[in-house]
Amino acid sequence: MTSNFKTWPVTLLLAVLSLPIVIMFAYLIVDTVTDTTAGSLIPDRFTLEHWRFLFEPPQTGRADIWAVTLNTFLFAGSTSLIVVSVSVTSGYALSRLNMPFRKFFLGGVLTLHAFPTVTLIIAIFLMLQMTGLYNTLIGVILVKTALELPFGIWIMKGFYDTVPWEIEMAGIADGADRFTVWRKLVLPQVHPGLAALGLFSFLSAWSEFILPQVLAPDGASQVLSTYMQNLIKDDRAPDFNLFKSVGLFYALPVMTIYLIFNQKLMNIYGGGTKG
Amino acid sequence: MRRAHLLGLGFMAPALLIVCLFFLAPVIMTAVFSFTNMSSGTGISGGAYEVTEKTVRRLPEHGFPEAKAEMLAQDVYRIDPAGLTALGAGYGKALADEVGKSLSGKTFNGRRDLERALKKMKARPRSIREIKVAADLFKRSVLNTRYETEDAFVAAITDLDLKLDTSERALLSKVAYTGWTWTTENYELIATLPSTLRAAANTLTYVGFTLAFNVGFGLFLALATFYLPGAQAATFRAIWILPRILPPVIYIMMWKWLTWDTGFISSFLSNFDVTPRNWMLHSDINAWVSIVLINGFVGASLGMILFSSALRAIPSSMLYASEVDGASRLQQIWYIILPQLRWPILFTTAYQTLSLLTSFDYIYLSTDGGPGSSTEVWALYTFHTALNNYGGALQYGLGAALALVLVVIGIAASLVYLRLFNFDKLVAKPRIEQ
Amino acid sequence: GNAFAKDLTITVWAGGSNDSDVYRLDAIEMAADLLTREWEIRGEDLNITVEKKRDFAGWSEFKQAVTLAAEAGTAPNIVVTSHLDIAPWSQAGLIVPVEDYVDLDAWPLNNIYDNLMEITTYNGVVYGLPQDAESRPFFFWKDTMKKLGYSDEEIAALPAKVEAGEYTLQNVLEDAKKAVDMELVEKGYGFYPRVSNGPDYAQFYQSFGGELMDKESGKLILDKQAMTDFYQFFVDAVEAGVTRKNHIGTEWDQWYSEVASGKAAIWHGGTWHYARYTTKEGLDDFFGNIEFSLIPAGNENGRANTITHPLAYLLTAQEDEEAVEITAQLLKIASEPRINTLHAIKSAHLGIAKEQSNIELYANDRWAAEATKRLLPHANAQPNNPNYGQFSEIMFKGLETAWTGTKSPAEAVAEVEAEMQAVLGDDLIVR
Amino acid sequence: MRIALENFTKTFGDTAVIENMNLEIASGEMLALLGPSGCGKSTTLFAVCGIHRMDGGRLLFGDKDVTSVPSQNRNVGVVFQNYALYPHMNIYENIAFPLKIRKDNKKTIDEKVQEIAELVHIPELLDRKPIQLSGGQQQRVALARALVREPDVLLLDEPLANLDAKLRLEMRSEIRRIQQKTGITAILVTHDQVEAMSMCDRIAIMDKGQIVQLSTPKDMYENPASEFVAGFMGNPPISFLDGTVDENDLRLANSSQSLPLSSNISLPNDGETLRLGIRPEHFQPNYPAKLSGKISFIETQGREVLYDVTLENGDVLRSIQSSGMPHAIGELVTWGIDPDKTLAFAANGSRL
Amino acid sequence: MRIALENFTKTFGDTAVIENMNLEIASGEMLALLGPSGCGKSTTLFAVCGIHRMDGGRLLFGDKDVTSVPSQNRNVGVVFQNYALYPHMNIYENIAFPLKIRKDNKKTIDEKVQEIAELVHIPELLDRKPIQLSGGQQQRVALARALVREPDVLLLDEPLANLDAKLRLEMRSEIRRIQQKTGITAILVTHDQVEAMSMCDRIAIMDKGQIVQLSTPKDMYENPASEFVAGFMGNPPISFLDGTVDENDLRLANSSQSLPLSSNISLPNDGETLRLGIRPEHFQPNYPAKLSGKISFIETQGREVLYDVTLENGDVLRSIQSSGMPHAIGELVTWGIDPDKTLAFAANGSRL
Ligand SMILES: Nc1ncnc2c1ncn2[C@@H]1O[C@H](COP(=O)(O)OP(=O)(O)OP(=O)(O)O)[C@@H](O)[C@H]1O
Ligand SMILES: Nc1ncnc2c1ncn2[C@@H]1O[C@H](COP(=O)(O)OP(=O)(O)OP(=O)(O)O)[C@@H](O)[C@H]1O
Ligand SMILES: [Mg+2]
Ligand SMILES: [Mg+2]
Repeated sequence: MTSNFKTWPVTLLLAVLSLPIVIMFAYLIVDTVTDTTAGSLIPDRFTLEHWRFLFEPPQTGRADIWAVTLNTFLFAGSTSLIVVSVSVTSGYALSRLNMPFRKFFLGGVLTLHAFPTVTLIIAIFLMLQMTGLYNTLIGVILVKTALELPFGIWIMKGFYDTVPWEIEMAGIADGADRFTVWRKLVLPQVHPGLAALGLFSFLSAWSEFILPQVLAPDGASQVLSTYMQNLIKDDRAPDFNLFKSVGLFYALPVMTIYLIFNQKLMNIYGGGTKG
Repeated sequence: MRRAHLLGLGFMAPALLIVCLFFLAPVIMTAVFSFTNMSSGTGISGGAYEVTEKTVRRLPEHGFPEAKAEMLAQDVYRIDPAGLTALGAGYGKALADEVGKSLSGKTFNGRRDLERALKKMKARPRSIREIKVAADLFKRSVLNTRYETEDAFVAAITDLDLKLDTSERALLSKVAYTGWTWTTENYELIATLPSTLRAAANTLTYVGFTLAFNVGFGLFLALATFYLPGAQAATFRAIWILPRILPPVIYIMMWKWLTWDTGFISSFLSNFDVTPRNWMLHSDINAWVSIVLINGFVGASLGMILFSSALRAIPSSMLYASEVDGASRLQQIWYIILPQLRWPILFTTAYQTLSLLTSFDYIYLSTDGGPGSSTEVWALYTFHTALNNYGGALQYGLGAALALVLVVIGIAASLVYLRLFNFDKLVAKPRIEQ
Repeated sequence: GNAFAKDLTITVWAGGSNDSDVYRLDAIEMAADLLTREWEIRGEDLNITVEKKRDFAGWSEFKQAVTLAAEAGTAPNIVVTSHLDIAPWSQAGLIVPVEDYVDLDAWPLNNIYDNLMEITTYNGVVYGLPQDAESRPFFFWKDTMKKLGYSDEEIAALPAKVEAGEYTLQNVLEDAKKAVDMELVEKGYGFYPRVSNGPDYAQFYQSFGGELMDKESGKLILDKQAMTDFYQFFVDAVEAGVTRKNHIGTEWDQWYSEVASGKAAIWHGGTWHYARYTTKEGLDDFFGNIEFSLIPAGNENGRANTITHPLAYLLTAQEDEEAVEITAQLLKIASEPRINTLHAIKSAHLGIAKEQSNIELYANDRWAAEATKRLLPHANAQPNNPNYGQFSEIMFKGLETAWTGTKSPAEAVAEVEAEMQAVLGDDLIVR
Repeated sequence: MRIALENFTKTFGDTAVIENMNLEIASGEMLALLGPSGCGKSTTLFAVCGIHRMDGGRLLFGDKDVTSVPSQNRNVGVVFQNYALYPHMNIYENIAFPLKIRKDNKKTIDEKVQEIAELVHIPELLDRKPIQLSGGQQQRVALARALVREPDVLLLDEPLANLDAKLRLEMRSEIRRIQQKTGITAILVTHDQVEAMSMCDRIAIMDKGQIVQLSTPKDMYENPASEFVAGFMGNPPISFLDGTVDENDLRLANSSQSLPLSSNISLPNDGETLRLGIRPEHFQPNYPAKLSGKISFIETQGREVLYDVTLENGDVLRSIQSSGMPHAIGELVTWGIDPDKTLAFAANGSRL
Repeated sequence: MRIALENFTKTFGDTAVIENMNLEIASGEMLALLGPSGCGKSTTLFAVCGIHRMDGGRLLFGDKDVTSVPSQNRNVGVVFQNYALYPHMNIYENIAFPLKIRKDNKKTIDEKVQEIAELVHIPELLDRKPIQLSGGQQQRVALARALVREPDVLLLDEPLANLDAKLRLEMRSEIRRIQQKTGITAILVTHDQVEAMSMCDRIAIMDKGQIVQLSTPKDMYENPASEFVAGFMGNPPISFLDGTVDENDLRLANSSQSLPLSSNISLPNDGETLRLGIRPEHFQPNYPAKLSGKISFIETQGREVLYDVTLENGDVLRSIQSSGMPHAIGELVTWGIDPDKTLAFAANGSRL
């Protein structure tokens, strides 16, 4: 930035405004390893007992946290994988290929992008039931994928749009067909897009709550969001320190991913597309 | 069709398949459901025909002869030859003979009496279940029996010899049907229910305030971090990205921890003699402030990212130019930056309007529409109606109609925004003509 | 090498259950064990795996899950849920009558209280077996009452006075206000009701003379006068400063600790709260500190009452008839007094069968004994009507709008009437 | 390989960008397509390499009609303005790509790549990624890639536009050298006349989708067919004087001065307007037909100096002279023109 | 307004981009900052206008120390390479912006904008948006905006880099005209030597953050202080011949030929290496000191032709001659050099 403006007033203002989040977050971490007496804000004892849930279910009848975590990884990972692999071809077709209904498809993607998704859940439930996927992780993965797809396709199209046409033209002049051009020349250019989209869908699926709750209530396909919500909603044994520990456990992958990949994540809107 | 067309369609195929399965089909189904009275009582997959006490009570109201209704209400078990033959076939001649001998011609009202009688038989089946099935062979009424098809039901009531005429028979079938039926009532309900009206008003409040906060605060964050040196900017961005990337369940839990009676604010303020209260649910104003902040922080995260990347796209020489032209920071923002962010702002506004209109996760997890229904927005109302209420009275039909209203608004709005964003420019013709 | 071998997996889902409610599920497991042994003796090999699930976020999520699973054909074999679900679920064919599979005349089912059996009966058919009983009494913090001028004897006589209609909700208001005015409790803590929707609130409707269902026609009743009075009572309580305006939505956790520590003068809750008071909240001397009674009458139209809202074991419709039959056997065994007593005492619920009073564990439990005696005889249940869920929902929303001051009681009732008319149609009688 | 475009027509949507264009390029020739922005140069090029379909007409390579042969099978090499190197491949892979696509064996590929890399002077860069190369080096790689599979035709779309002045100069000779060495038929698209003149055998000047003149650089410079061409060619540009014909003289507009006209143009009738084009090198102190004016601007360009001389009627004549002659701004000078070297144009712009 | 940079130092992070630079520009003078990419030209400019803080040294406008005065108060006008017009404002608003910011009243603004618009010849464009303007027109607007508030100093950062050849030519004289008319002190940053020479009173050549020579264009061309400067100035560029001193001659490396050296340079000892710079215009058929070689490349540039002559040792000499002389590639020629016009450099690149 230029030397013409002072920055400390901005820093100060931002710091003050960020206080709630910082406090919430700081206590999220602190409370997992301490006990705090009610009404006081100063932790008075260091303890690891809030992390016991890692070894034994906090209450009988609750699933094993590791199984749930594995589910969550499966859910988020597969969703991300499918979203990326489907978007990567569709985005290219929409951005670059002559085909019938191209305009219509693109308009469709944009429209879906703005769709009241969860409100269709009853019908979605029926679709799953017809395909026998209700109450399975696969079902939720597919639905989540479908909901993420418009966004994914839109983002990927944006990334493809920024690849210079000349590269493709050069490829064609060099004798490659469109498929080869896509695979060998264009695809490597949109890696940042793939990474960003993959991470984004992963995070989004990792956080998803309503879909698993409604579409896979069975314990076998429980994920961390529903696990945690059930824990919190269980109104007769609330234990904020426990919630926070589970919460932190649940949030750790997200934060790790952010810390490691934040540059890649920021790319998500670097595709030259308005959204 | 040229080869590139095939390639294009091939590339689109997986997406088309998924979209058809989980978007298109559900929309169509939702549209269909919205014209039914489907609920957890009627089931989704279809109904059966069953005459129950309730049916019988209802029948006269529909003009069914009271006497015949009365007869339907009789749960008659008659030991007649037909029944005995069936019993013999199913449970052996010995039992049939024994029953025929001791009970022939007798009539029981209700199965339990007959069961008791059967239990006295020497040749009775071993399991209680079989006794019950055996008893049912003598059932000479349709009360409390489910018939999966109308034909079976009609056959059964015909057997009863009630001398029903066709219209009575049709009426009986209609009243006895337990499944859903076609109706436009849902839309009438939507138009007349006070609670839908309130949900609509709440939605307006919610979208309006949250949107203003999202865009305004997002813009502020983007601008503020834009003017900061790299490390500071990265720190604040990392902080403000948290609301967006933290799973909602955790994020809301943190808010609850902050706002509950025993939470941070209350504890903190109690040092200043402020009585603890639930800052999230104390009054509808509190609830609205919480909702707007909770969703607003999330939206502002997104806004911050979008606006930041848009800011980066402004050539720095333009900012330099304005500075040497004498502009102060506010003048620079007002005259140079904001006008150039017009599109991103418009886009964010449009996009978030739609997202807010249809999202309810955060409200569901935080206030769940309360206190009262003061923060129950349309989408949440839909969810509650269709899938989530204390009594378990899930009204799929009404819920579908409510959802469809949102679908229609969503499509209309996105069409508007396709226009706004100069759709034709987005679909520039491919430059390779193969 | 047996002639007859069967492997069965029985799934049991229980809604709204906590740690102390584990016997809702474990009872089935114990029953399975017994049944397996019975079969073994008969020379038949039965292998039952019981899958238990109770970690639902709440009742709403539980019911949603059951309903959708049933539609998908993957319903659990047994659900432990409110008896109120019998009406809609039986109509939808989601559950099957338990009476089709078990002998109601035989032990242990013939020992279950008749009024409980009635509650699990719909359209004259016994659909489920009561799993537990409870009721929702009024609680008084003795210490506060004493400071208000009640003697120990007067306090002890209070339940009887309530029952006789001599101590009404108006008295409650007066005492609560006094407690607040005398600063015995904080403002808003004079009368400290349940914080979320629940059958409790139907009790107040009844206290003011409201009836939930017309016995004759089986239709639901909106008694406008009773409803208005009922709403008015809470509005008065808020205005008098004895109840907080924003009380609804208070965290349960906080609520428990407050009532168990005497922060509130008078409140109402569930009989099962006893378990929480005496364990987690550490209220060692329950009887020394708390008096309990029926919900007092509201005015001369009404009566002192309490509602019991038993959970029931329901059998879901399954492809495999034989599995249903075996499942029914499990329910039957799980209803044996000894097994049920485990649940009753552990979770502070009331028993379902007469013989339970002869079981030492139960008989020695003062709470179970007294509560059963004082409350159960007067307890009625909410009606089994497919639309009752909506009725209750609308009624509570109306209460909330009045309570929070969004509308006056009369306006709220008008809105309730409009909503009920629209939603319930001819299943409603307006008085 | 001879290239011929016959009645080539190209429309985008409703607008015809090029209509019935004819162009023939001899085998081994390097032709410049020169013209202002948007005149259709790239469009023509894209039609030749098959990226655009032709809406009318035929394209012949040699005697073979390739109008509907897909790009992939036309065997043309193309160098794009921004090089269009494949950023994820190193230079070797970039150059080898066309060979790999047609499944040459590894050894052949290796040999050819080495050979071509030497031709364009980049053998030491083969391991790098394009981003690590300077503009001129990238340019060479693009050229190498276009040439490696020995295409019948080489197409260059403003290959030098992104280079800086000095590099542009270098690459000009480099490209020409390679084209001459390989003897490949080439089309160079440019809007820089110096480039066109210095690199090509012939120049086709395009305007609005039409070829307005096709000639050798020297001829084009000396004999422009129209005012447009004359104005387009030459640096510093030609100056124009307007006037009316008065017998064999041109009477300058709003001026008392007049100039003799060359005898070898077919003069229009007396009194008709005429425009005379005078190149800066033909307005010199010692030339015969004198004109007086005031020096209004001086530009030192190293070895030469450019003077703007404003005549009394306000017209400006440019003169370029070797540096060293002392003139100052504001000085009144009387310099001369060689009437035989002037170019005369009719009112409609066509050459007389 | 005089501008003086004293001991100016600028570092980015750890790397010092400019160290202890001194530069003084006289009032009303137009100075070119010329140098290769990345040498620190823009950095210097940004320090003068206050966008970058100076890490050391002082900046004086007249006698006033403005080192720590913010941009807003320095009263400098800047024209950026990509013009930096405000795309959302029309031309009028763009030009009026600096006045609006300092809250001039509407009438004054109006008058001034009209006046400056006329000065830069764009009065008819005021209603348009920047995007509707050609490059040259945008250039003028940027100039107008920089000038409208009558700045003390005008800074131009490669103002012509984005224009095409013809337009660049035009704008050169235009900018110079306006600068001369307003008498404003100006700094022009460029890496194009023709631009620097043709527009400015003096040129400062920069290399790696240092000013290596500061002089008038003519002097710079004729008397470069170093090989770097000599190579940088001149189009077509100077050619170099390496050799060793042998009495008063230069014996060319790997060659039997030798060249007489000019008498007015201080010769190093015999046997020392020396590099001779010969500009293309000084290698001509009729010059005395003859050298033979083969024409290896010919470039027609309109009125002139450029020849590359490869000597027997492989060195290449460039010669530029008026067109019309018939030479062909491969021809063996013996052309001459004027020893007094050659430039001699020591091994370290400094002028002898
Ligand atoms: N895909 C297209 N759709 C519509 N019009 C086009 C398309 N491509 C080019 N044009 C138009 O055709 C005309 C010729 O374009 P072309 O790219 O051939 O110009 P050019 O001579 O190469 O110009 P430049 O020197 O700017 O590259 C222009 O007016 C351009 O706007
Ligand atoms: N903000 C910055 N951070 C770090 N280094 C910088 C920064 N700005 C410029 N530099 C470095 O300073 C040196 C001088 O840069 P400057 O922009 O002044 O060069 P220039 O002479 O204007 O070059 P060009 O002709 O390419 O514009 C370069 O090496 C550049 O990499
Ligand atoms: Mg072009
Ligand atoms: Mg620069």
